[in-house]
Parts: sequence; C-alpha cells; structure tokens
Amino acid sequence: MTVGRALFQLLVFPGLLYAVPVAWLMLWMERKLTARLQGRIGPPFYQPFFDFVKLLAKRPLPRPPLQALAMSALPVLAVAGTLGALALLPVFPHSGGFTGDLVLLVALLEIPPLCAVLAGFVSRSIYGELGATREAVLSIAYSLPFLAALVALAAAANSLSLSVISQQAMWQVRLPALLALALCLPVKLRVNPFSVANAEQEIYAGATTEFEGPRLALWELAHGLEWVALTGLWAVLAFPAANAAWPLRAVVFVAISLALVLVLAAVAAATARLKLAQAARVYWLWGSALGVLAMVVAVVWP
Amino acid sequence: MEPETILESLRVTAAWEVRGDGHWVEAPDLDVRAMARLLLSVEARWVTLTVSPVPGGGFRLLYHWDLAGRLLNIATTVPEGLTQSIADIWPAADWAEREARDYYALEFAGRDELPALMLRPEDEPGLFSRTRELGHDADPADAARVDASRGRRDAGGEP
Amino acid sequence: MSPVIPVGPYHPALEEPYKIELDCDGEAVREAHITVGFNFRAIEWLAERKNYTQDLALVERVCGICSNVHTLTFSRALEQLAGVEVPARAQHIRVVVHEAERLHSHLLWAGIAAEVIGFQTLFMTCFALREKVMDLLEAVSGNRVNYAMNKPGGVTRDIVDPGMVAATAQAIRTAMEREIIPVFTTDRTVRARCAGVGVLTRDEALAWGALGPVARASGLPQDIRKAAPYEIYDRLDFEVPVRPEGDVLARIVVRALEIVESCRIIEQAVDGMPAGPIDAGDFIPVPAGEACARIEGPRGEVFYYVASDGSDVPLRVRIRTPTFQNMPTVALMVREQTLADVPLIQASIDPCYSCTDR
Amino acid sequence: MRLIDSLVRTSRRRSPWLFHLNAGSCNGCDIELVACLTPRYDVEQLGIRLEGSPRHADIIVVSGPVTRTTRAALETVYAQVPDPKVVVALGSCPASCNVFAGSPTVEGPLDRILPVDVYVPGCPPRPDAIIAGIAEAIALLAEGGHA
Repeated sequence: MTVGRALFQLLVFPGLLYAVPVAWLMLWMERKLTARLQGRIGPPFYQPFFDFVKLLAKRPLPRPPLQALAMSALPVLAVAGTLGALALLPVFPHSGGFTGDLVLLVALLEIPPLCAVLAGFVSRSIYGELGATREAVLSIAYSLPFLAALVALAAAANSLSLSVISQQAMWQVRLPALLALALCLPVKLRVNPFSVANAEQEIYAGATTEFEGPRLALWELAHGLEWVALTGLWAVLAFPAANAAWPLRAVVFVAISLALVLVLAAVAAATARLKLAQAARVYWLWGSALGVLAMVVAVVWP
Repeated sequence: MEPETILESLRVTAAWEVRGDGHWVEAPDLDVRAMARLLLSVEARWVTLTVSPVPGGGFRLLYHWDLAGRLLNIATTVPEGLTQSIADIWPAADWAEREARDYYALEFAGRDELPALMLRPEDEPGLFSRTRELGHDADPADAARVDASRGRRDAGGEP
Repeated sequence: MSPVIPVGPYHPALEEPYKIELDCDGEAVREAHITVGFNFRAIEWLAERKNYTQDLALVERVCGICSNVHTLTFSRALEQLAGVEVPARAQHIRVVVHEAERLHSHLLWAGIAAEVIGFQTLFMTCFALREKVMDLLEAVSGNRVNYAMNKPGGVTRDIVDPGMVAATAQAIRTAMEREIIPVFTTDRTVRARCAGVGVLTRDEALAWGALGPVARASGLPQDIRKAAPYEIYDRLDFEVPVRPEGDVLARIVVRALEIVESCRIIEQAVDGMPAGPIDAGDFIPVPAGEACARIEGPRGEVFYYVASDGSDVPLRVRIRTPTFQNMPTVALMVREQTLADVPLIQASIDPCYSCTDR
Repeated sequence: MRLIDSLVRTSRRRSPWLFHLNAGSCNGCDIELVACLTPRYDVEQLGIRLEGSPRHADIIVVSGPVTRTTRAALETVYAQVPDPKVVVALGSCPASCNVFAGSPTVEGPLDRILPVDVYVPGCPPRPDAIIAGIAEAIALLAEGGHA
C-alpha cells in the first residue's frame, strides 16, 4: 500500500471526508425512521450536525487536570480508532491493504468500547461505572461470535487479508458469519433490544453520563463513526464481487450500509430493552452458535 | 365479623354511631395493640391514622379501618405526646406513625426507630405543632421564621 | 464499585423526586431503602389555614395527574358534613370525569412503563391514544389538567355534547383492545422484562395495606366502587379485574383491563344521564363536625378526613393517598431482583410522589 | 470568524437539549412537558431533546414551588449544566409558589434561588405554551444564555 493511497483511504474514502458526513446522516436516519415509525415527524436531516457544533461550542466544566485530560483523550482515541478501522475497509479491490490487516481492524474496532469502559470509570460517577461494567460484560459476550465469524471467514479464505476475504465467494461460510456479525451490530451500536450499556431509564447515559460539551460532541461523533465502520464492514463482506467495477462497488457499499441502518433502526423501534443477563445470554447462545457454525463449515467444507 | 363484636372483644363500652361515611366510636381507654391484633385476625384493611391536637394538650388519634367495605373509625385520646406503636403488627401503619411524629412530635412506644418521613433527618419533629400560631400568609418570605436552619442560611451563615 | 446505588432523587425514569438506595451485589439488589418527602409542601398544614373554597383549589394541586379525585373526595367529605344531596345529573357527570381521569392516568402509566423498559415506540403509541382522552377532558372541563370540575354539592360545568363523550370512549376502547393490550401481553421482549418480576404476594399486600391495581394484581379483589359504592356506581355494570400472580405483568394486565371497563362505564354514565340541575346551590355552609370520604382513584383508594368547627376554615384536613400505602411495598418487590428491574418495579405501582408527600 | 459565530448561533437554535427538574411540583406541568415529546406535539422536529444528565443539557426546566429538600439539588444541577445555559420556570409554582405560598416547607419562588430567564405561566401551561416558552429560551441561548 503506497503512502498516498493510505492517506486517501484514511482522509477521503471511506475515511474522514466520507465517514463524518455519513456518520451524521446515519444518526439522522436512525432518529428519523424511529420517529416516523412512532407516528412523529422527527428531526430535520441537519440535526446531528448542529448537535455536534452546539456541543463543541459549549464551555467545558472545570475539572481536576488529570481527569480533564483523560476525559478529553478517551473520546479522541475512540474517534481515531474508528477512523483507522474505516480506512482499512477494502471497498476497492487491489487498493492495497496488507496481510494481517484483519487483525488490525479487529483491534481498532475494539478501541471505542474500551475507551467507553475507561471513560465510565474515569468520570467517577456511579452511573458511569455501571455503564462501563455493562459495556465490559457485553463486550465479552459479543466478542466470541464476532471474532468467530471473522476467523471462520479468514480460515475459509486461508488469509488474514481483508481484501482477499472480501473477494472470495464461499457463501456457505459467509452466510452464517454475516448473520453472526449482524447479530452483534445492535449491541456494538447500543441500540434496542441491546441498548443495555446506555439504558437511560436505568443508568442515565451510562459511560458518557458525566461528559459535557466538546467531550460529549466527540463521543457522539465516535458513535456515528462506529455506525459507518460497522455497517461498512458488514457491507464489504456482504458483496464479494471481485470483478465489479470500482464505481459499482462504491455505490453498493454505500447502499448496503444505509439499508442496514434502516433495518437496525426498525428492529430497535419495535422492541423493548433486554436486561444485561438476557442480552448476554442471546450472544452466548445464538451468537456463538452461528459463529461456531461458520467455523465448522469453514473447516469441513473448504 | 360484625362491627358490634369488635367492640365487645375490645371491651369498649360505647356503641357505634353509624353514619353515611362509616361507623364511628369514641374509646378513650382503647388498647390500640389489642385493636390491631384483632383487626389483623379478621382480615380488615388498614386505611390510615389521623392525629389531631386536642385544645389544652394531648392528641386525638383516629384509626381508620376497612372491614369488607365498611369504614370503621375508632377514636382514642392520649394526654401526652406518647402512644403505643402498632407497626410491628401492621407494617402498613409504619409510614403513618412516622408522619405523625413529623407533624406533631408524637412518639410511638415499642419502635426501634422512628425516622423522619416527610421532614429531613436533621429537622426537629412536630412541624405542625411548632407552627401552630402561624397563619396562612400569602408572602412566603414570612415563612422563613418557621425554620431555624433556614434563618441561619439566609443570614449567610451556611457552612 | 460502591455497594449502595442511589436511584434518584433525580432520575430519568422518574417524573418526580424520590430516592431508593439499593444495597447491591453486582447487578442484584439485596435491600432497598426508600426516602420520600422531596415534594412535601405541607398541604395539610395549608388546608387548615385556607377557607373551603381556597382548599378546593389547593387539594386539586395535591397531584396533577389524579387532580379530580382529590376535589371529588374533598367535596364528598363536605357534602357528608353538610348533609347535602348531589343532583343525579351531577353524579353522572362526576362519574364520566372520574373514569376519564382513570383512562388518562392508566394510559400515561402504560406509556411510562413502556418507556422504562426502553420500548419507546409503545410509549408513543400510548401517549398518542392518551391525547384522545385529553381532548375529551378538555371538551368537558375546558382544561387538559386540573379540571376544576367538582365543588361541594355538584359539578361546575355541564356536559353539553354527551354523544361525543360516548363516541370517544368507544374509540379508545377499540384502540386499546386492538393495539395496546396485544403488544403488552404478547410482545416477547415485554414478557421477558415483566413476567415473574417484582412479585408482591397476597399476604404482603394485605399486611402493608396495598391499594388499587397493586392489590388487585396480588389477588385482593378490593375496589371502593364495588365495596362501598359512591355516586352511581351501584347502578353500573362493570367488572373489577383481579389477577393472582402479583408480578409486574399482572399489574399491567389489571390496568389494561380497567381501561376497557372505564370506557364501558363512561358509555353507560352518558347513556343514562338524566336532565336536571348540576349542583345543589351556589354555596354550601359547612357545620361543625367531622366526616370521611373515600373513592377509588386510578391508583387506589383515596381517603379524606375533614373536621370543622363551623367556621369557613377547616380544623383539620387529612389526606391519605394510595401511593402513600403502596410505596413501602416497593422495598419488598425489589429484593433479589436486578438493578435493571428497579425502575420498572417502582413504576409498576404507578407511583405518585406529589400525592405521597403532599 | 463571523461565519463560525453564526454557525454556532444557528446550532444553538437548532439543538436545545432540556433537563427537567421537579422542585416539588404536582406533576401537572411535568406531564404536559412529557406530552410535548409525543406524536401530537413532537418537539424533536425542533431538535429539542429531554436529557437524563444535566451535563448534556442547555436549558434547565424547573417546575414546582421549590421545596426545602429540592433546593440543594437545584443548585447542584445548575452548576452541572455547562454554559451557555438558560433557566425556564415552568408553570405558576416556580413563578409565585401558586397555592403553596406561605407553606413552611416551600422556599420558592424560583428566582430566589436561580436566575430565571423565561417564565411559562399557567397551572399547568398547555403544551403549546410550553413550546412557545422553550422557543423564547432558545433565542436567549443563541445569544449566549444569561451568563
């Protein structure tokens, strides 16, 4: 991968220049669809953008220096990690990448939840701590199916390179793997029925309860970017057409990502929130079953 | 059980006065704990306790019970600010007793603790008794006289 | 992590300030301590210093959700003292407003319960339906909240369009039976959150003096409208739903069925409404004496005691609201439950702290 | 610079987040505020959100005559909301203590405790009036709040 290409992917597509507006678009789509399903009109499309600017322009509350530093650094790290993960997505085949970038992607995607857990503890609020604990428990629960699905794909493709994985058909493995990944999306994005870590009626905003102004703005941005990265990862894996022209690939990538947002929002609007133990059980049971199925298929049906 | 049998069992000599709003009786020497145990055994339902100050000192305690749809109002009086608690027999009476202390500084014997319910823990009990002479005044500023702690705070003496 | 987790006094799941301190073991609740009194405005104290007309406006503001039950009970206590008969038409109007208030209160509660388990869409559905009741109440009383409908001896406003009232009640009943009851009783995520959660046994309900839907969901068939009928309830045909389970789901089902019954009561009360005056005169003098009144509010029995010395200011006004009796049972319900269930369990008694604290 | 200023002003107008604090209210105002969120009034159209944490909020909406016990909470919450912020007194109670004036446990009206920017009169105010009051608060917020 040349430096120029890497920079392009990081800063333009599917990185910063694409991801930030699309993050706002996705946050809006989620709120708008929910509102429409509830018989309301919902927010205008520029809402997440203005929310972001407004929060950025608020004066931060005075805090002890070390805590202030940690509370600013954590959301920045979450944003940076997600952007890095986005840059690795092989939307264009042969656009570079390197052997083993799958491992890096998984690591980068784990940064935002990790930061959220730390944020909950750093903010020294009981609700932040509870949110962080829940976040941690859930991440243990969904990590197994999430990793199993990716490992199964890697085993079937016999490669740890994302672009190789995304180009081979192998639907017998891809199907259960995609299902397992789809199951992990609501909990990673903290939407219903798995919005346990930010359950407002139980623990306020969870880990971000104590964050205000610019620091909260960055969390909102990180959250939007997670939507782009996770639906993007799913879109890349769901369209393994090696020979398609690059404009088609880009269009399909965007289309699948946005469609997935709508599906997730619709499911969220039609469900109540499960309890921590219930949510964890879903992942241990059904998520792991799907992940293991993908792995078994990858091994016995190469 | 009929209301008449209840009075007999409690050895109350007065008879019920039956009105549109239930049965009423005055029983100055009532054993409230015996009453509580009896009404528990007949599956009556706790309604509430009304405490009123008696002019010249002491309190009138009016126990309200529901017996299969009939409202029984059993009144007794205590000369001092002390009476027997029934909260161990009827947990339902717990809050009403705590509230009576808040309002009239009435103490209930037989309770381990009688924490404030409506007042704050640091408040002196008997808010209604303490403020008896105070009229209803449309200017809330005058109400500051009621509460000693508030007077200090307004004077800038907050720690 | 600190073992004591405070819920409140300001918490997103609560409309009102109060505090439950939870001794927790991880997410499991060991013990709960309830603190109330945040809304303590000393209304009983104020009532002893205002005249009866002012008191009517005061007790209406004991609670903004069940405001009508307070003026109704207070008026009934004064009528008992004065020995005044309320005209038949006024009794019918009282029942219509009383039941419409139960409708809006139960729908409000259903919405809040949905919100507490994170089911926002169901919350919106309930509140959209509730607006129909609000329209009804506004058409009858002129207000959306604090209707100022009752006064000693009758009501303040006539129902001019009974047909509209009956039609609205029917529409609400249909929507309830078609849209909301099925979701609450069959949706899997709702069942997963509510069934078997926050159980209050029959014996506990009795010993703690639980009232209204809480008692009825624990197998106690108590309802003042049946046990000691007031106004025209002895002439109406309605059921009192009772469930034996004592869990959150049972309390949901009891209230949902009560909404349907309330619609039926409104239809009957409007149907049989006789012509005639709506009050027993402009001013009712209150003689010396004492009286009690109780009615079945949306949350259970509301009890008033009024003592008078014959002047225009009462000697003593005692207000016992249903949440005052129901609230302590929450400490029993949350034991051995998880933290996530606490907001739901406390919401399941349909608490009203402004009623409790007064 | 002027562009940024006007962007910030616009964003404040378009994204007011509320924190609601019940200071001894009877629920009447509170429930009408909740009604504003629901399908008929749907204030999310205006970017208005009800937040659970005061640190996320721009506008503090206070209902109730301010009882002794809620006063400390009121002061804490006020300090927790980052600037710029606006205080809205919802209903007659925070404006005048309403029927609770003279009570020994009421410390209101609200302007004795916090600087109040907008009064929404009514017992309770209708949802339309509440939205109009919030709109007034939004205009203040855009200019940097009262601070």
